[in-house]
Amino acid sequence: MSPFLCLLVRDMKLATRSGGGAALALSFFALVATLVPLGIGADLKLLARVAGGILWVGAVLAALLSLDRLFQGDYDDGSLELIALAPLPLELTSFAKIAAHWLSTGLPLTVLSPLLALMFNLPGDATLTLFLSLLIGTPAVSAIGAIGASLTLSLRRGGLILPLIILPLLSPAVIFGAGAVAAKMDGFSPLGPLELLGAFSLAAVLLSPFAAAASVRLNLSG
Amino acid sequence: MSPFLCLLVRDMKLATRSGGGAALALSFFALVATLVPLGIGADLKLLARVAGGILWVGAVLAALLSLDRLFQGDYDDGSLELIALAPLPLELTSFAKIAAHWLSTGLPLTVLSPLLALMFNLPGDATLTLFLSLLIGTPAVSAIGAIGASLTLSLRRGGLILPLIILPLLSPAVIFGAGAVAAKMDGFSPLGPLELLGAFSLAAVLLSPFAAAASVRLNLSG
Amino acid sequence: MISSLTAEKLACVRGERRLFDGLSFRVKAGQALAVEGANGAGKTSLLRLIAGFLAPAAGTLTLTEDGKAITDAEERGRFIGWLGHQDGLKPQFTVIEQLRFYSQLYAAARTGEEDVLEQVGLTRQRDLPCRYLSAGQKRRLALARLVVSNRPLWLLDEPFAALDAAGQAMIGRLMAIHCGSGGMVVAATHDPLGLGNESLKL
Amino acid sequence: MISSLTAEKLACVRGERRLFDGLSFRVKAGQALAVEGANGAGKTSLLRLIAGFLAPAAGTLTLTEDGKAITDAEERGRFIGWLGHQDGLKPQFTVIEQLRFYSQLYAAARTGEEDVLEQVGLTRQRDLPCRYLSAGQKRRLALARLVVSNRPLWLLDEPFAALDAAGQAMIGRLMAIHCGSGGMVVAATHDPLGLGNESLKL
Amino acid sequence: MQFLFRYANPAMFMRLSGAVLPYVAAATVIALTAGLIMGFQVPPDYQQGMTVLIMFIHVPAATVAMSAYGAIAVCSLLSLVWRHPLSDTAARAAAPLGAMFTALGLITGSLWGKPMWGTYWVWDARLTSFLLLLFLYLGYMALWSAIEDETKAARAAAVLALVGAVNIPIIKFSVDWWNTLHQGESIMSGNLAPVFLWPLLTMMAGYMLLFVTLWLIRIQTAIVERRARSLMQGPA
Ligand code: HEM
Ligand SMILES: Nc1ncnc2c1ncn2[C@@H]1O[C@H](COP(=O)(O)OP(=O)(O)OP(=O)(O)O)[C@@H](O)[C@H]1O
Ligand SMILES: Nc1ncnc2c1ncn2[C@@H]1O[C@H](COP(=O)(O)OP(=O)(O)OP(=O)(O)O)[C@@H](O)[C@H]1O
Ligand SMILES: [Mg+2]
Ligand SMILES: [Mg+2]
Repeated sequence: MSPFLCLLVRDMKLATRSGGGAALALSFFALVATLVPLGIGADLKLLARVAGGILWVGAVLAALLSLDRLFQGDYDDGSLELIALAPLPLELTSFAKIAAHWLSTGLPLTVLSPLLALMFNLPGDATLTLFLSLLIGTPAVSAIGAIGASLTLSLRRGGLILPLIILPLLSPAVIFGAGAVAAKMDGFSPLGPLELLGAFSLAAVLLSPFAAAASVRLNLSG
Repeated sequence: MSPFLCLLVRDMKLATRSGGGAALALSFFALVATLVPLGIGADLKLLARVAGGILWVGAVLAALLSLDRLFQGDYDDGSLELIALAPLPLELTSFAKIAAHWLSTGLPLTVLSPLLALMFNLPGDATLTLFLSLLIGTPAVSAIGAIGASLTLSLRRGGLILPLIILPLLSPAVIFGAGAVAAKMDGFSPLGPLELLGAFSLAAVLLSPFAAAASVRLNLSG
Repeated sequence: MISSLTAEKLACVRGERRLFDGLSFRVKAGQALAVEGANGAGKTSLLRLIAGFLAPAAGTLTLTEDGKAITDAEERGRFIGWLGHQDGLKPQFTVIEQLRFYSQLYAAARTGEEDVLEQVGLTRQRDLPCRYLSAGQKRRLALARLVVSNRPLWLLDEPFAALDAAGQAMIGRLMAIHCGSGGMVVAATHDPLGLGNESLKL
Repeated sequence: MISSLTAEKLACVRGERRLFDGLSFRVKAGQALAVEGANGAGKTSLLRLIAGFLAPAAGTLTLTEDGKAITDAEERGRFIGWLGHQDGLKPQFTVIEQLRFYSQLYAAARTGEEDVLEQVGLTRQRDLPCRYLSAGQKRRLALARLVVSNRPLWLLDEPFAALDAAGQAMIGRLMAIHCGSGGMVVAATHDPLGLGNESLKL
Repeated sequence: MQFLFRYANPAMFMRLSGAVLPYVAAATVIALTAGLIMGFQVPPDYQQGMTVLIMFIHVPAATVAMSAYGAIAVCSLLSLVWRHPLSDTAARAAAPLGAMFTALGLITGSLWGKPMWGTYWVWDARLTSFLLLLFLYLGYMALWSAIEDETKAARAAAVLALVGAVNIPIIKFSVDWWNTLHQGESIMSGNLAPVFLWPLLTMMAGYMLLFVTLWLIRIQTAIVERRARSLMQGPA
């Protein structure tokens, strides 16, 4: 196995093994999707109206939850130093970690979303749009999240400062993603917002490994 | 200073220092309250309808965010063993931690809520109800969250998943709290749900230190 | 005053493995006991047993206070000063804050934090946040905490780790003073304690 | 083949403090260097400088490979085997998984993981998750990882910590073998390395 | 660039800014006073009545709030590329000011919104992106204060500021695309009557000068504080 692949597989193993972030993120997503109807009441029309927005916000928050350990765990136990010395540029290391995070969190969240959409009484075609928008948009969440995670990796309470740093940066994803669902619900084509979402996501995935690598380097000089 | 007070003060210091608890939980709360309208659209009527539910869920999530480190930090760096040997029963230790968490998170969240309610276009009297329900209900969030946090210690080894444990335990708070706001909006008295919330909160605060202490003991025998 | 710690036929099981069995020993006031053994022999486990974090698979542990026998683990904990592998320091707190916290938490009568800092050679770092301490400095602060906690039975897990020669001499001195004033020490270590102590081979 | 590591007039500043200044030394292939000094003298900092985690405040570090001089820190990192204070082990992974991961990550030609486990005496723990390892066993696994990573320049921070007598003998043997086959060792330590090595006093 | 840096060391900065500061401060007072006097002589708007006066404190606050972020981004770039310590100090010093002006823009805007739109807040494109700007400021400041090692904090914050800067136009346009209610561009397009335009421009200049004055003072304070600290620690 190449160093890149080996890192990716290892991160996925860590995420999916007992106590890892993946299951936690999924159940958190489900938790949010269950709590919100409890809070706003059982009006099915109302629920369908808010479904796209709530599920998008829920997915972003759920992904965020496991993001703070993306680099922190390795930093705390000394693995990050060892990984930094491996024959793999830190940019690729960051990319492997982003990919592993998406595969173990973003993708499962996307797969779970139709089920939750059903609970929100979202029509079938809008559910498909939601699914597509999450599929396209969650990589951006992992990528931008990685920047935040690397900036806060030396902080004990990094998990707390992370949302403050990342959520404003992620707001376009929420706007485009939930916007696509809303457009579909209103009978318009969701293509416009989906394209914008795709562009945003692509740019995030391509650029953030560099920002993340820079800030990991910076933190190793502690 | 008595050991109890000294632990409480120390936990609050840790929470408020270096990018610590209160300010960040507050920003998270505000951010969630900003993202949701971005997701579900700008319809003021709709927003007022969902405000109680969204803000309650947002407050719970914001509190949850800082909760998972309630015991974990002390466990990881060996402080928990030292605290366990102090002349303070673990039940009181847990209670001090719950109190510190509420003072540094739940209370500030409650104080911020009217501002966010304003942005959701919630009417004044319903805003007051929201404020009261959070004041009464957030101690339960800290208390029940402490049980989850103490179990998170074994999450590393046992594979228990925090939100799944907490979901059934916290949903009554959300139902009663948001229910009180909804009642007020619909022109009914919010007293019924508020009383139930108060009873729930009291029970949670009185009982959860025992549960938390038990699971800390269990975890120290690792 | 604590007059002795007695272990009778202790056994410890971790996972599927029985680490030791039928272990008996006694430490009297003013004495030190070195626990020796290869890596993985169960030294740390024994200390955790004594501290009450682990329950023994068999056997009893008794602390004698003024002729009264204490067998409850939680109660025993009130007499124990703990120095584990981990130092229990918060990176955010300064050295002196950290020390004051523990002295208040343990409601220790003795409070000369500044003196103790001087004894362990950390006066200069008094106001430095713990995150900046070197490995040995952290260890020294943990030692200061142990002294300040003012407990009769010290449980030390590899006390010499990370310390330079001066630091090792210092901890030897601290242990000698502690024993001299009627305290007890049980230490898991790979190096001799140099206290004229007995030792227990696991 | 790496033939030498040369430091010229190195200076290191941490926070507002200048730890050392004008530090020059050279380690040749097959040699070991012990870095000594009191707690807080800057031993760990020097190792981090060599590994490229810290940038020197002044001075240069040069690695010579077949007469070619390597000064770039990132490039230097490709020749370094690191054994820090922390062991870099994940509690969830078993001993063998952990070792395999590092050998693949370092794309090391040498892959006899099982042999190396035997050398460090962890064959019995092969399938035990790392969380259950004792302090010394963790250290042994970190050593195994160092051997498996197959790098010419070893940087060791207090390599003897937590090891019993047999473990200390073992690491001495491993260092001797490493130097014997043309490797280099720089070790921060409070105990003598026993390799007929030179030493650097900070 | 080298030329610029020669003048951008802390000592030189202290001397230069010390010389300039009194004039900038005086200009600030003059512009703000003049702006206020001119503003109060404006006839009540046929639509808005006297609430139009809020414009003179609202619009410049919003403009300065956004410019301050631009200043931070530029300083961050300088700091990352040329590792210039003074630009770190400058960036850090600008953040609380920017956040303050953002808050001022939000508060005055929503006070204006009540008479104009009948509500303190609407989820409109411009308002929302402006609120997000406040969060960007808060995150930036939180990161600075969370990392205790100053050089580290500076570099981390610089990375964040640049990422945030990339995102600002995206935020602005994405919400534009989403929906809008707020006043469009009117100064540049010449839609504003001259009676309003002149006081507004004067106030704008006053706010800008105020920002510069406060910024200079904050940078100076930071430099002096750093010196005091290293004196206390003494030579090691
Ligand atoms: C909380 C509510 C509000 C916020 C956050 C806000 C924010 C902003 C922002 C960011 C600008 C841009 C400044 C620039 O481009 O330099 C601006 C300009 C402006 N705002 Fe507001 N605003 C709010 C409420 C209002 C209200 C209620 C009115 C009046 C109906 C208003 C009238 C204007 C005008 C006339 C401009 C100048 C536009 C131009 O010429 O470019 N704003 N505001
Ligand atoms: N960011 C910082 N600000 C101020 N001082 C620092 C900072 N980081 C480290 N130090 C100080 O630098 C010194 C060197 O630390 P280092 O870890 O290199 O020492 P060491 O020789 O390895 O000591 P030990 O034997 O205890 O491990 C210590 O005195 C430490 O307090
Ligand atoms: N849950 C578990 N399941 C299986 N084995 C375990 C478990 N927990 C601990 N062990 C084993 O118990 C043994 C004793 O560990 P302990 O930490 O007490 O050893 P130690 O004597 O302190 O060793 P060291 O000198 O390395 O610190 C080790 O061999 C360890 O692998
Ligand atoms: Mg041990
Ligand atoms: Mg060191």
